[in-house]
Amino acid sequence: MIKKCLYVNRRAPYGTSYALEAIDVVLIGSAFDQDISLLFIDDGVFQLKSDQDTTGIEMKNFSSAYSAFEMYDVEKLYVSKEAMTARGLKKRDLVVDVEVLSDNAIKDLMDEHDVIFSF
Amino acid sequence: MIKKCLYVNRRAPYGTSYALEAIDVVLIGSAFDQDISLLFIDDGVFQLKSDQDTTGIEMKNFSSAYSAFEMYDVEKLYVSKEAMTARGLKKRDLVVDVEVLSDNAIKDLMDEHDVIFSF
Amino acid sequence: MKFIIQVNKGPYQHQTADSAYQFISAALAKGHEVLRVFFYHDGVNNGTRLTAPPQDDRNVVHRWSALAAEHDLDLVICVAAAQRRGILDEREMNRLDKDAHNLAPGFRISGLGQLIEGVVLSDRLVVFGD
Amino acid sequence: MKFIIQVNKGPYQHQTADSAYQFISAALAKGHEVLRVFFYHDGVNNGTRLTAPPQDDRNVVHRWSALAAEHDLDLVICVAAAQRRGILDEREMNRLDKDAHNLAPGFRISGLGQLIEGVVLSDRLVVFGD
Amino acid sequence: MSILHTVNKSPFEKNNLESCLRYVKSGSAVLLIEDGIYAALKNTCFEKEMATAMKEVNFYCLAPDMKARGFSESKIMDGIKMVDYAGFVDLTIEYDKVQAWL
Amino acid sequence: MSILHTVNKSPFEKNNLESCLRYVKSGSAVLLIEDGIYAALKNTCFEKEMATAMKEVNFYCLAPDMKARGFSESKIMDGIKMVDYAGFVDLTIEYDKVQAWL
Repeated sequence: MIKKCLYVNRRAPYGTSYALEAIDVVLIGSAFDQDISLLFIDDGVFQLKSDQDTTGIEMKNFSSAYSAFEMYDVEKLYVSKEAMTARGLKKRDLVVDVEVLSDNAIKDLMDEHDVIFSF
Repeated sequence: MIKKCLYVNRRAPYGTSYALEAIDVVLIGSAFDQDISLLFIDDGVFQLKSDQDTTGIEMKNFSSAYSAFEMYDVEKLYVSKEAMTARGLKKRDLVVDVEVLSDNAIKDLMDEHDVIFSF
Repeated sequence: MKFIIQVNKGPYQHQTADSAYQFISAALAKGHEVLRVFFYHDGVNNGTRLTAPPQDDRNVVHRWSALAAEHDLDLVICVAAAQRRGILDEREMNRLDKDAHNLAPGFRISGLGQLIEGVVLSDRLVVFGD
Repeated sequence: MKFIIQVNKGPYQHQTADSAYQFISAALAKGHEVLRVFFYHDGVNNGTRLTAPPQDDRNVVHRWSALAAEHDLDLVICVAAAQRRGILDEREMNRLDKDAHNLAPGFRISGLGQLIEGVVLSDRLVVFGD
Repeated sequence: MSILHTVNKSPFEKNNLESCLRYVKSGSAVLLIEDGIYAALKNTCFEKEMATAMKEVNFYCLAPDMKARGFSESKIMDGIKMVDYAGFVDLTIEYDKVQAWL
Repeated sequence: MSILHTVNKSPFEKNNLESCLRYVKSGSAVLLIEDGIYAALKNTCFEKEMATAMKEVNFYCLAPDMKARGFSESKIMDGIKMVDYAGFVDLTIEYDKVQAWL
């Protein structure tokens, strides 16, 4: 049985490990042949910022994972336009190609999924 | 050596255990003959709400501790007027007698203490 | 109705484990099925039998073990999250060359696949966390 | 300058333990004294030797133990917080009638008085948490 | 498909409620639990925002969490329904899925 | 006595910075660490509030946390000074005490 799964990412990377541990769930989920979409709203958009360099805090830099998603057939990545704007981010600041949606369109996205994972 | 210690409580009770575990620190601190003041700002003012009844969530109700502070010579309890107002609380809603201070007066309170504990 | 429950925080510091426990108890009392409880992130700390809370407080870990025994509940600790945080059963202890284990009765350690599989097989995912 | 450091969160879930470690390393490198590191709330979870993080990540617990060995650091786990969360040394194990202990090398378990005393004897309290 | 949104953080402390209200659809529901219950109180600085949201969305509040924090039903805004844990379970079934704003 | 205030949470997520700025005195300092560094960015919805606060208060930002999150010094508002962990230590000594807004 295939379910439409939406992974909602709302937190910044490194301050907490939610972003890192969400990636593990997404990769495992892809192995189960589920229909997977990733949504980045609120501070979750910061996860996709390019040029992350964790040398100075000695934590694992996991930002390359987002570009690797494609190899796992995880190809639907959405970010909130309003969240980007509030944080001064442009699409070119992100490490991976994403579809930018308005918050209104995101309401529909949440609506049409069967299950919502929250990170 | 006596230090002026300010315990700053900013969190609501039960959602997290910071309020509960702060009480332990205050009681131990009182045994060390330090000059202790307690400050309740932000959601910390909710700690002092009267009529707490935790039967339905099966957690320990620790709100009686605030009235017991006096026995430990912990007598300086301050709350933010602005925090109370934003949360619709009046002095008569609180479980213990406190001094209500304006946020401006609280700036001075923080200023004159030697050490600030954050909960 | 079939539920899968995800728990993201350890005992005592956040209400997470308490809320999840009360929700699950209510669901079982109503005759629903709880297919699995999946402990992720700091939630794996719910599975240590070494806790000893004060006598006048609830014992979060014992309560999980008792609920599992009574209702044959499947309490699954995520292995990757557990390794980072030091929650081990005897098998993990041997595999990782550690000298002690601390998993509480009624819990088992397994992979994230158990979460995904549980979501596929259930009607509702309910997440508790911070 | 004499510091006492308070750590309120466990390893991995929050940056807390990482920030505290980096701050303490920098303070020691500058020749300051770190009188004590006091682990409170979920911070007590920094003191379990049963963690086994992935090879490509830092080992938060080992790093504390190594720093303690190198600089004779006093790493104190709050006993009341530790009992709630399942962090034990051999003495606590016997006292509480448990069958295993998990305290990492370089840590010791003691009371909240160690925090207050440390604050009285230090020039600065710096708190790391969530 | 309808969504039951759960909010467990105080609106004074975190942005969870604010985010939730930004994405909630007319006909869906919001259940306030744990520290989230503070959003249901009368006379707070969020009362107006809540009143506006209540025109389109069904609001529920977990009574055991409300009582633990010292508030009785009389302190809750009109139109917010109180439920116990059994009612929480019912809501997760009544709506098609649950979205937790953590 | 002067205070070094530390803020470790994103202003978009939690009220820590807002609370801190409500209580910070002229001549004191605010150090942004961990997810708190996002408050230092140019072109965000907090830029104006930060600019006002900077007239009275010294702002610092922890460079290793900034770099970890993908931002270089050019993205930071003018007037906010970057420090490393050694600089963090110096600041705790320069000011009389530290208040952590957690």
